[in-house]
Amino acid sequence: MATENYKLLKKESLPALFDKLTASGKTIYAPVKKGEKTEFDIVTKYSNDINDEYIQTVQSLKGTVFPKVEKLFDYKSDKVDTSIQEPDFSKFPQNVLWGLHPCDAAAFRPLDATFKWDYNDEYFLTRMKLTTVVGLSCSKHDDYCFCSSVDISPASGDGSDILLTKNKAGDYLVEIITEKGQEVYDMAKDLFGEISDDKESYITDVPKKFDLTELNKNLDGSFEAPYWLAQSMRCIGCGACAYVCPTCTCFDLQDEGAANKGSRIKCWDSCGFGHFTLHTSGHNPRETQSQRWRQRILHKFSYMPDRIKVFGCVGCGRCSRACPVDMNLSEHLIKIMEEPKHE
Amino acid sequence: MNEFEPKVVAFVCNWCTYAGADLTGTSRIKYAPNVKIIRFPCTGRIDFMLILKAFAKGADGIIISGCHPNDCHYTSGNFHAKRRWMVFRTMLDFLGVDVNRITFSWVSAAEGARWAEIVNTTVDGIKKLGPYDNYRKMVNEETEVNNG
Amino acid sequence: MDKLRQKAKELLSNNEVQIVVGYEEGTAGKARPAFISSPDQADTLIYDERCIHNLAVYLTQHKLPNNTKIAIVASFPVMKSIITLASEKQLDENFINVIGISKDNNLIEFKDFADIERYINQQDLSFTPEEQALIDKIDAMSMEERWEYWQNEFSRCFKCYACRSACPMCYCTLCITDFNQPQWVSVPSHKLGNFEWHINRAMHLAGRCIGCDECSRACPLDLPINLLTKKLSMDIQKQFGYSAGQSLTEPYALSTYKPDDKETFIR
Amino acid sequence: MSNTNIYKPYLMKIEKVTEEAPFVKTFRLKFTNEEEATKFKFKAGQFGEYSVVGEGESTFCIASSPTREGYIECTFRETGRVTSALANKEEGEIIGFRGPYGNTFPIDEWKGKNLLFIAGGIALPPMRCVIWNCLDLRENFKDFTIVYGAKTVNDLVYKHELKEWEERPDVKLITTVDPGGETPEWKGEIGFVPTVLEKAAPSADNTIAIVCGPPIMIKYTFPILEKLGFKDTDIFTTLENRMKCGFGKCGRCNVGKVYICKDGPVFTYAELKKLPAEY
Repeated sequence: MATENYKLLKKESLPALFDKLTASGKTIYAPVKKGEKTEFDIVTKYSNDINDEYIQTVQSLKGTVFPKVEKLFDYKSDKVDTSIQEPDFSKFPQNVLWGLHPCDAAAFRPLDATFKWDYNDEYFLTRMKLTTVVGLSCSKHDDYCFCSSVDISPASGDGSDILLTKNKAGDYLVEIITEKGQEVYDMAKDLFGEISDDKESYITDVPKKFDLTELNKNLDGSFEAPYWLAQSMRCIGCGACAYVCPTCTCFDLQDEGAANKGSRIKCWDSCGFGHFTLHTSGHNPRETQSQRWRQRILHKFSYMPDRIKVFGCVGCGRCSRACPVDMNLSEHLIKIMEEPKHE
Repeated sequence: MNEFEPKVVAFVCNWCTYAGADLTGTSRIKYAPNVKIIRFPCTGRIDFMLILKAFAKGADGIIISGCHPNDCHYTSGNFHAKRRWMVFRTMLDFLGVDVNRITFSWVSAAEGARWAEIVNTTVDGIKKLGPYDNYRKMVNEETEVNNG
Repeated sequence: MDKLRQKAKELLSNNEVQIVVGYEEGTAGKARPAFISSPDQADTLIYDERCIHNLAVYLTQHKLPNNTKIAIVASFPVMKSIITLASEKQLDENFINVIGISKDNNLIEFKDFADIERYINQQDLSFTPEEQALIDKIDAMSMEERWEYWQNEFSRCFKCYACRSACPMCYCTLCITDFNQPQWVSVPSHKLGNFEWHINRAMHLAGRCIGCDECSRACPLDLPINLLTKKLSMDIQKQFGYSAGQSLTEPYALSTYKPDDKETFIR
Repeated sequence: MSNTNIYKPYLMKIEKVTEEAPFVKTFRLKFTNEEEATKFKFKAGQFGEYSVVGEGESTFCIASSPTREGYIECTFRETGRVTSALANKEEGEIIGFRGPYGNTFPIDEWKGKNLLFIAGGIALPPMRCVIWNCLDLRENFKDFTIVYGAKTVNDLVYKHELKEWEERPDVKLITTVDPGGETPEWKGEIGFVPTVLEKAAPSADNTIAIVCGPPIMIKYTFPILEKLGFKDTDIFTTLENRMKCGFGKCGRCNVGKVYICKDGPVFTYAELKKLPAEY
């Protein structure tokens, strides 16, 4: 716990900063109070509804780089000719994601790794390139949070371009992490000051529930383990966990429109749905919910680290909060750790 | 400015209304050309999704018509349909869909003039209501979201 | 609670049933569905006001092994669900032991499904003033306002289908949304796709919905979609005098008709 | 832009449609864009995503040999939404194609060996690519045996090519139909593929076996090959799973850690044995 030097962004300066961002053509997403909950929404101005003390939103900001419905291209077609019109990538929005927690900022790594795995998904990468992430360290957490267990700290700047930490006075200690962050700073230099403070003293302590490396080892050879069935008994097979997850990338490709005119669309899908892997022949490789639950866990904690060198979980706890039947991910992972290792 | 010419889709049963519409033609009664007729075996076959699909594909108004009660070729198809429309109309109204854009009617094979009258009044009604912009806006929404 | 555990233990040790579907303590102070298969686990069963899930959903999920006798902890909505499912020939009475729980948390013994039917019909089955108020609020809006209201709500939906999965009446093995020849419901979760989906859900549950509100409770985005089916339930009760979950034998409202059904809009 | 957008299909003109069997058609496809045509390269075993705009995409192998340049061919059975739409397309119309994706058969490593092809039903098309590829390089290989079976005589695909192979002195072709599927004129074998294979008992010595067929056929064929003395590293097959993207992102086709679209579709039996039972 040491005192260090930070840039200072005073609470009073926020309206001016938001105005500058908006004026420079940025779309700002910020956590906004909605009744008892806080959700990310587009804002053009700073307002008191913007909540910097929320624990977690229901939905992540995954949709800003991997929209729930994304048009890939338009087509026109007649008997002898077909043409394809791609979107204008240069017109994709320049987003500033304001005040998301370090877990969410870290979630862009697995997304990036998946969409870059040997084949570059230009849609995702362009959106990512145009996105500036302003993270906010966590002052609070709840029982569902387990970022520290997946090696992410509630004060981590990994994935953020700028990291904010709220101090006792309600002002922000600012760390400029990347060039993109520097650009925002340069744009509004006069709004920032200097301060010496102890950042760690404002950060909540998220208890570590399990060891990630150990878990990963434990999952090796767990394919036939009996716990998949036991754990998935109450799972009702909806896609809530996947859709609120900031790192889930499964998608579907759909054509919409008529034979002569329409578009091809990429939209979210979930490995939890029964028909996700169904063949036309009627054969289904992942026929039961336990197989699909296993796929979900193994994909995030075994396949992804193995294949693209990044874990598919950031410990935000959204899946567990959203689950209608309390399929608590960290609880299940702890149970897996307690099981004898399967060979 | 050209007058707005609504697109109206008519879902009709084979035995009564379609035959009735035929009679309108053979009787040389003129009626609004805005209507596109789709023939079904029975009103009982008309799934509510077909109405939504018609709106989604650009219809401004819809006519659903079949045999008068007790005249159904299959005895009870129109009675079942009637219940379904009673419930579906409640649903649409609750969701804020303009139910005035949907005309339900019974037109028998002998009522050629009545068919013309139903089509004409429906088309006139839709002309007053204007194009169904609300539905159009909903259908076209995804393009706005993604490139905005 | 002790009586419930005792009952579960009894059923399991006598091998009258092989699995008891009930509730257990979940995480972060929530209760959750539990599957108890041995008498010594029965002490983890709980029942209190947090036990809100409609457990009847597990009766049609084909997860429980075949030819297994199941006991199910049944709150009032679960009983109504069981009656509806039974009237639709989805349940085999011989394999289901219903441990009823009354509104004041006492165990109720049921001999058979007909016994449940009798019990249900002794209770107050009218819609609560709160339910009526929610519907009235929307009914009071203008058409444009209603359209805006639902468009806003539907635009938030991301089609996780938690509403479908949590509903005991949604037991089709191939849901209309999974059907692509023809593609009845637009797959992506844009406004049109969501609109089509929610209308389909409501229409397919019209007259079958027993009003447990599990759909909107399961919804991670808190969409008030229970109001759609509730509105239809009220309408069907008013127009046809039929309510779901109250009769084992009466055909469901949209599978039948009366020649004198009164409507006001057919020309 | 066209080179960077992985979701954008090539536009292909249907040059020729061949009716192979009931509900089975072969399309010969040509690039509409010359530049794309010259750049396009693929190898035996790879697959692609074929699409009809307005309906969607469907995954199948490229059925023509990379040695036959200037076009690709695909053979498909009309089963779902996209294949039905494809089947309605006529010569001269345009369809979409993305690819090639996946790994390939290591044909270069098979030099100097005997080749044994075993296929069932609609699984001949993915193998046809390899067969023609190897036949076009015939001098590189020794004995060349093809065992092919289908439910009925009518269901045999590539009938004209079967005839061609039958007549070639340097190819041994065994065709069979399931019992009850024969016609009075049928001169081939009658019986299931594994049974016919066992009876034919091809030598495992210096031989590579390439197997492709419905799961049930594969299941019974592998043990027979092993009994005949084939090493599991010398038995090749090609797997399929439901896919949307074809490049390891959509999350459907993985079998454990292995992605059929990127690590497959071609696997040896030795590799298959290591995969969890999820395909």
